[in-house]
Amino acid sequence: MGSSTVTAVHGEAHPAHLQHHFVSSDQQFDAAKMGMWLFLVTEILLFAGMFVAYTVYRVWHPEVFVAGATLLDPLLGGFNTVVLLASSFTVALSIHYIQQGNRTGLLINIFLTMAAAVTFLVVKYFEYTHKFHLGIFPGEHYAYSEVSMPYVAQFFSIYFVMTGIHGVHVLIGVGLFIWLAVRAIKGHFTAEWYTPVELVGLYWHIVDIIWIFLFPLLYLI
Amino acid sequence: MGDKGTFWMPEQASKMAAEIDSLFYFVFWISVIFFVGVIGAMIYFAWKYRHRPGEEHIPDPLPEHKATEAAWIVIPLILVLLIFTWGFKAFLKLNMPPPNAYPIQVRASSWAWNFAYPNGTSIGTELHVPVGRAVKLTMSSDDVLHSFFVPAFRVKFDVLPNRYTSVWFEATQVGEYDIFCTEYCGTGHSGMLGKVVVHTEKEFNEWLQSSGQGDMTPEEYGQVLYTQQNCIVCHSVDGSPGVGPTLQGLYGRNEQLQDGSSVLADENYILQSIVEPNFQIVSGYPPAMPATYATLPAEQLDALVAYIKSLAN
Amino acid sequence: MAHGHHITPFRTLLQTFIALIALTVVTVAASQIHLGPLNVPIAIGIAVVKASIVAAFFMALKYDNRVNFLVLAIGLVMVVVFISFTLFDTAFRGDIENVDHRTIDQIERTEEALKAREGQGPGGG
Amino acid sequence: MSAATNSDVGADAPAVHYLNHDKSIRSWLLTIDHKRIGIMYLVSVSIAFLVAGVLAMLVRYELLSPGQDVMTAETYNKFFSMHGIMMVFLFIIPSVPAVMGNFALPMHLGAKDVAFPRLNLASYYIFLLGGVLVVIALFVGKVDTGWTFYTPYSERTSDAVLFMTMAVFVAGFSSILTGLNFIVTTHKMRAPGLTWNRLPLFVWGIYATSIVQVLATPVIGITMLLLFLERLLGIGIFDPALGGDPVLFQHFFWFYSHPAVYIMILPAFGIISELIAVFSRHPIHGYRFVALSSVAIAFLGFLVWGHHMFVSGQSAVSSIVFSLITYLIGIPTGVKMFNWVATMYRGSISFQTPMLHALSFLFLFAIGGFTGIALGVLALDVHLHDTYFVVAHFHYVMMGGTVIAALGGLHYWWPKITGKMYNERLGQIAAVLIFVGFNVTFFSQLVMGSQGMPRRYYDYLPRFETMHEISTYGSWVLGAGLFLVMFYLLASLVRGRQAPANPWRAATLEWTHATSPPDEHNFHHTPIVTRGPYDFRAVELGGGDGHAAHAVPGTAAPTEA
Ligand code: HEA
Ligand code: HEA
Ligand code: HEC
Ligand code: CUA
Ligand SMILES: [Cu+2]
Repeated sequence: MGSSTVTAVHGEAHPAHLQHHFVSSDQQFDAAKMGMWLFLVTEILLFAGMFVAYTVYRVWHPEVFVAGATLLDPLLGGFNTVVLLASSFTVALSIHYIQQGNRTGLLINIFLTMAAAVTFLVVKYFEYTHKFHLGIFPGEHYAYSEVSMPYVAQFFSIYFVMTGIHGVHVLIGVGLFIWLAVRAIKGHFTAEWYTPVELVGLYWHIVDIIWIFLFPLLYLI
Repeated sequence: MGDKGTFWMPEQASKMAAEIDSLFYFVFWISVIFFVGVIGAMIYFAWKYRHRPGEEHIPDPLPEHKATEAAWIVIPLILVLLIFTWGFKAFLKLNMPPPNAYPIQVRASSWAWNFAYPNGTSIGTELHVPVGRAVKLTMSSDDVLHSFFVPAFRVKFDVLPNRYTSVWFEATQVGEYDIFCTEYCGTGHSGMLGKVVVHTEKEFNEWLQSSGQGDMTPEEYGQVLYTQQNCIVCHSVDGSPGVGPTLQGLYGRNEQLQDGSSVLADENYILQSIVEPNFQIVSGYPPAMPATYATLPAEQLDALVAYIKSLAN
Repeated sequence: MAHGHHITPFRTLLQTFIALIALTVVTVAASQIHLGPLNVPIAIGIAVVKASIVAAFFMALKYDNRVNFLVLAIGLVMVVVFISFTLFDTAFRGDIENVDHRTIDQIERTEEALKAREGQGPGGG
Repeated sequence: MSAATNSDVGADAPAVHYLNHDKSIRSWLLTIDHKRIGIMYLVSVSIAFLVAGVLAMLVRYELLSPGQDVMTAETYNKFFSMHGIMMVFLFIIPSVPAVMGNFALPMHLGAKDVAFPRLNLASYYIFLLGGVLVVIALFVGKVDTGWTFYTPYSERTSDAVLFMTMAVFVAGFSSILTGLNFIVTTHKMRAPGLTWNRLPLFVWGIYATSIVQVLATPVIGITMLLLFLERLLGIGIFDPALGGDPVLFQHFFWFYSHPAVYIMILPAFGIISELIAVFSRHPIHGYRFVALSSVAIAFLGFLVWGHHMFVSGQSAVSSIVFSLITYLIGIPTGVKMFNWVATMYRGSISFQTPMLHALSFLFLFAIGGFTGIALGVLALDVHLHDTYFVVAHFHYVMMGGTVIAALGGLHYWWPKITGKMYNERLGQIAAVLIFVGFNVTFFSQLVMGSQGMPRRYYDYLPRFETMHEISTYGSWVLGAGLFLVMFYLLASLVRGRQAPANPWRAATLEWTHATSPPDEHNFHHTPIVTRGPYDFRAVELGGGDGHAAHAVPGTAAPTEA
C-alpha cells in the first residue's frame, strides 16, 4: 500500500477542485472514495443490528415469520425490488456517462434514478397505510385479529423498523439526487471531476443491496 | 481460613466456596508473579539505566529477538489456557445442581425477595435452608432485572422477568449470611438485602413445619410476617401514610373507597384486601399492592389479620 | 487525471442489470415452491449472489483499489461475528438447565393448552 | 526539496503560528485546521472530565459512611449514572483520539491536515450536540440507569432516558466520523517515504482504534435507536413484558461497549509507546510486534463481549467461548508490556513528567489487566461480577490506564500545542500525587469487591466501612493531584517559558520538522522521510530532519537499523 504515498511536486498547477492539503486529484479522489466505503460499512453495521434481531427471533419463533410473510404482498415487494435494481442501473449509467464527459447522459440518469426512488417510496406508503388500516402496527400496538399468534407483533416490529430505516435512507437518497441534479445542471461535473456522483452512487447501491436482503427475508420466506 | 475469611475473600460457607477460592488464589499468584516480574524489571531498568547528567551517549538499538517475542507469547498462552480450563470446569459445577436438590422458588420484585417452599410456606427477606444439603433456587422477577448474590456461598445469578433462572448451593456451616441484589434495579437497589439462615436439618424441618411460627402467638407471628413479607415497605404501623395506607387503627375504621362508597374494615375486609388487593381500592392510593399474597398459607394470613387487629385504636 | 479511473462499459452494466432481474424472478419463483427447509438458504443464497453482483459491477469493486474491498470484507466479517456469536447464546439458551429455554409466558401457554386438551375429556383429542 | 534547512525548526518562537495567524472568534469556530479542532476538543472534554470527576467526588463523599450522608438514594443513582455516561461517552472515548489524535496524527504523517477537514469540524459539532443533549437529559428528569441502560429498567424509569439515548446516538456519530477520517488520513496522506514500517506507534494505535470506532459504533447507534423506539412505540424487542428479551439488549450493548474499551485503551498504548521510546532514547523494542498487536487487540476485542454476561442467563456455550477468547487478548497486550519494558533495557532514561506518567501507566494498567483476567475466569466472575472488584478493574484500566496515558501525552505535546513549557517540578509532584491517590482510592475497592461489596450501592453494610473510608480519602488525594495539573497547565499559558521546537529530542516529524507551536500548515515544506520514528541518533547528528545534507534524499527507503 506504500504506493498510495505520493511525491509532492510543488509548482504544479492545482486544478480548482483540488483542496490545498491534497497533493493530487487522484489522491483526493481515492481518499474520498475510501472514506465513502468506510461510511458504507458503518451503514451495513447499523443494519446488522436489525438483522441480528431478525435472526434471533426467527430462530426462536420460525412459525411467526412464515405467518407474517403471508401478510406482506410479494408482488408489491417484488415490484419495488425491480424498481430499486433499475435505479441502481441508472445510477451506474450516470457515472458511466459523466466519465465520458456526457453531461446530458448524466442528468437524464439522475432524473431516472430519482423517479425510481420516489416510486419506491410511494409504493411503500401504500403498503404501510394498508397495514395501518388493518391494525397492523409495530409491537404492543399490534391489533390485527386475523393473525394473532404470540410474537407476531415482534415480526411486525422488525418489519417496520427495518423497512422504516431503509425508507429513511431512500428518502435521504432522493435529497442527494436533487442536490446532484442541481449541480449537474450548473455544470459542476466533468470527466475530470465527478466525485460527488461517484459517492452518491455508492451510497445508493448500498441502499439497494440492503433491500436485496430485506425483500426475501421479510416477504418471501 | 476460619470464619472471617481471608484478606481477599469473605468467609466460606458452601461446598463450592473452597474451590472458587483456590482458583482465585491461583490466578492471584500468577498475576503477582507476572506483575512483580514486569514491574520489577521496569523499576530496576529505570534505576540502572537512568540518564546521568552530562552523559550524552545515545544507546544502541537492540535487535529484535524472535525467540524472546515467541517466549512471551507462548508462556502466557499456556498459563491462560490452564486458568480457562479450571475456570470453566468450576463454572459448570457451580451451575449444574445435583438432581435431588431441595427446591425453593424465589421471586424478586423491586425491592424485595420472597422465598416459597414446596409445602406452601412463603417468606420474605429470610431464606431458611438446611445445612449439608444441596438447595436449588428457581428464580424469577416481577418487574426488572435483579440478581441473587450470596458472597459467602460464592453464588450469583441474574433474576429475570419472564424467565426462570436458578442457582444452587450446599451450605456447610450453620449461621446467617448476607444476600445482596447485584443487578441495578432502581432507587431501592442497595436496600434489596436479605439473609440466608442456615439451620441444622432438624431445626430446619421444625421451622418448615410451623411455617416459621414456632411457639409465637398469632399476633407476634403476624408482626414477624409484617416485616418478612415486606408489608413494611408500603405500610407503616405508626399512622404515617406510605405507598399504601397505614395499618394503625385500620381495624374497625370506616374506609373511604375510590369508587366513592365506604366500607367497615372488619376481619373479612382485611383478609380480602390482602389476598385480593385490587378488589376494593382505598381512595387516594394507587392499586399498587401485589396480588402475590393470595398464595400465603392460611396460618400466615390469619396471623397477619390478627396482628392488624391488634393495631386497632 | 481521469485516465486512472476505470469506465465500466455499457454492455457490462446492462448485463448486470439483466442478471439481477433474472435472479429476482428466480427468488420469487423459488419461494412459491415448497422445498421444506431449503427455502430459506436458497433465498439467502440468491440474495448474496445479487449483492455480490451489485458490489462487483455497479460499485466497480472488481476494478477498484483493493483496499476498498478489504474495508467491505472486514465490515461483513463483523456482521457475521455479530450474528453468529449472538446465536451462540440465543440458539442454545438454557443448555445447562440453570436457565429455562422457554419464557414464563410460553410455559403458561403450554400449560393452558394442555389443560384445555384435558378439559375436552377422553376421546376429545 | 532537500535544500530545506534546519532553520524552520529553530528554538525561537515563530512570530506567526496556527494559534495567532487569525485571532477572531469566527476563525476558531469555523476552523478546519486539525490542530485548532484538537484544541476545541481538548477544552470540551476537559470540561466533561471536570464535571464527571466532581460527580465522582460527590459519589465517593456519599460513600464515606453507611446511610445517607449528603444526598438521597435517587440523587446518588443519578450521579453515578451521569458520572459513568459522561466519563465514557463525553470524555474518554473522544479524549485521546479526538484531542491528541487530531493534533498529532496528521503531523506524524507529515500531512498538512486530515483527509476531510470539514468533516472533522462537523464531527466536533456533532459531539457538542451530543453534549448538549446530555445536559438536557440531566435537567429534564432523572437518568438513573447506569451507563449500561439495561432493559427493562431503562424502559420504566423517567423519560429523560429518551434524551440520553439520543445523546449517545449522536455522540457515537461524531466518533464514527473521527475514526473514518483518521483511517483515510493514515492510508492516503502519508508523506513521501513514510512507509507503514516507519509510522510512529501512536499512529498505529490511533489507526487500530479508528477501525474499532468505525465497526463498533454503528451498533450502539442502532441499539439506542431500538431502545428509543421501544420506549416510544413499545416494539418489544428487549422488553420481556412485551415478549422481548432483556439479555438480547445486553448483547447489543456490549457488542459496542466491549470494543469501546479498546477504543479507550489502544490510543493510550500508542502514547505510551512514544513516551517510553523518547524518554529512554531507545527505539521501541519489537516495533512490528507492538504495531501489529494493536491490530490483533482491535480484532479480538470484537469477539469477547459476552464476558460481561456470564451470569445474565446467556447460554453456557457462549459463556465458554467468550471466556476463552477473553484471555487471548491478554497475549498481545502482554507483548506490548514486555516490549515496553525491554525498550527501557540499556536505555538512557530520564524522568520528566510524561515519563513518570508512562511508568505509572505500566504499573496501574498491569493491575487493571490482571484483574481483567481474573474477571474473565468463568467461575470467578460469578463471585466478582457487579461488585466493586469490577469497579476497581475498570478504573485501573480506564483511569489508571487511559487517563494517566492521556495525561502523559498531554504533557508531552503541551509544548508543541501551546508553545509553552509547564512547571516541571509541579508536574512531577502532581504525577506522584495522582499515582498514590489513585492506588489508595481503587486498591481498597478491589479488596472490598472481592469481599462481596456490590456496585451501584448507595448504602452498605457496616463491615465495608473501613475500605470505603480509605477509598474516599484516596479520592481526595487523587482529586488534589488533578486540580494541581489543571492549575499549572493553565498557569503555563500565561507565565510559561517559550518552548523550543524539540524539548524532548524526539524523532517524530512534529518535533523535528515543525516549530512550537507549528505553522498554520504544519510544515513549511512537505517532509521527506528517510528514517524510522525512533531514530534518535539521526536526530542528534543531522538535526533530525530528513533534510540534513548527509541524509539520503528522495523517497527510497533505506534499510532500517
Ligand atoms: C480501558 C478499558 C478497559 C480495558 C483495556 C479492559 C481490559 C480487559 N478487561 Fe475489562 N472492563 C472495562 C474496561 C476495560 N477492560 C469496563 C469499563 C468494564 C465494566 C463495565 C461495566 O460493567 O460497567 C470491564 C469489565 C470487564 C469484565 C466483566 C466483569 C463483570 O462485569 O463481571 C471482564 C471479564 O472478563 C473484563 C476483562 C478484561 C480483560 C481480560 C482485559 C484485557 O484486555 C487485559 C489484558 C492485560 C493484561 C492481562 C495485563 C498485561 C499482560 C501481561 C503482563 C502478560 C501476561 C499475562 C498473563 C499471563 C495473563 N473486563
Ligand atoms: C473514564 C472513565 C472514568 C474515570 C476517569 C473515572 C474516575 C473516577 N471514578 Fe468512576 N466510573 C466510571 C468511569 C470513570 N470513572 C464508570 C463507567 C462507572 C460505572 C457507572 C455505572 O455503574 O453505570 C464508574 C463508577 C464509579 C464508582 C462506582 C459507583 C457505584 O457503583 O455506586 C465510583 C465510586 O467510587 C467511582 C469513582 C471514581 C473516582 C473517585 C474517580 C476519580 O478518578 C475522578 C477524579 C477526577 C477529578 C477529581 C476531576 C478533576 C479534573 C480536572 C480538575 C480537570 C482537569 C483537566 C485536565 C487535567 C485536562 N466511579
Ligand atoms: C408494593 C406495595 C405494597 C405491599 C408490599 C403491601 N401493600 Fe397493602 N396496600 C398497598 C396499597 C397501595 C394499598 C391501597 C390500595 C388498595 O386498597 O389496594 C394497600 C392496601 C392494603 C390494605 C387495605 C388498607 C385500608 O386502609 O383499607 C390492607 C389491609 C393491606 N394493604 C395489607 C397488606 C399486608 C398485610 C401486606 C403484606 C403481607 C401488604 N399490604 C403489602 C400496597 C402494598
Ligand atoms: Cu434488585 Cu437490585
Ligand atoms: Cu469487556
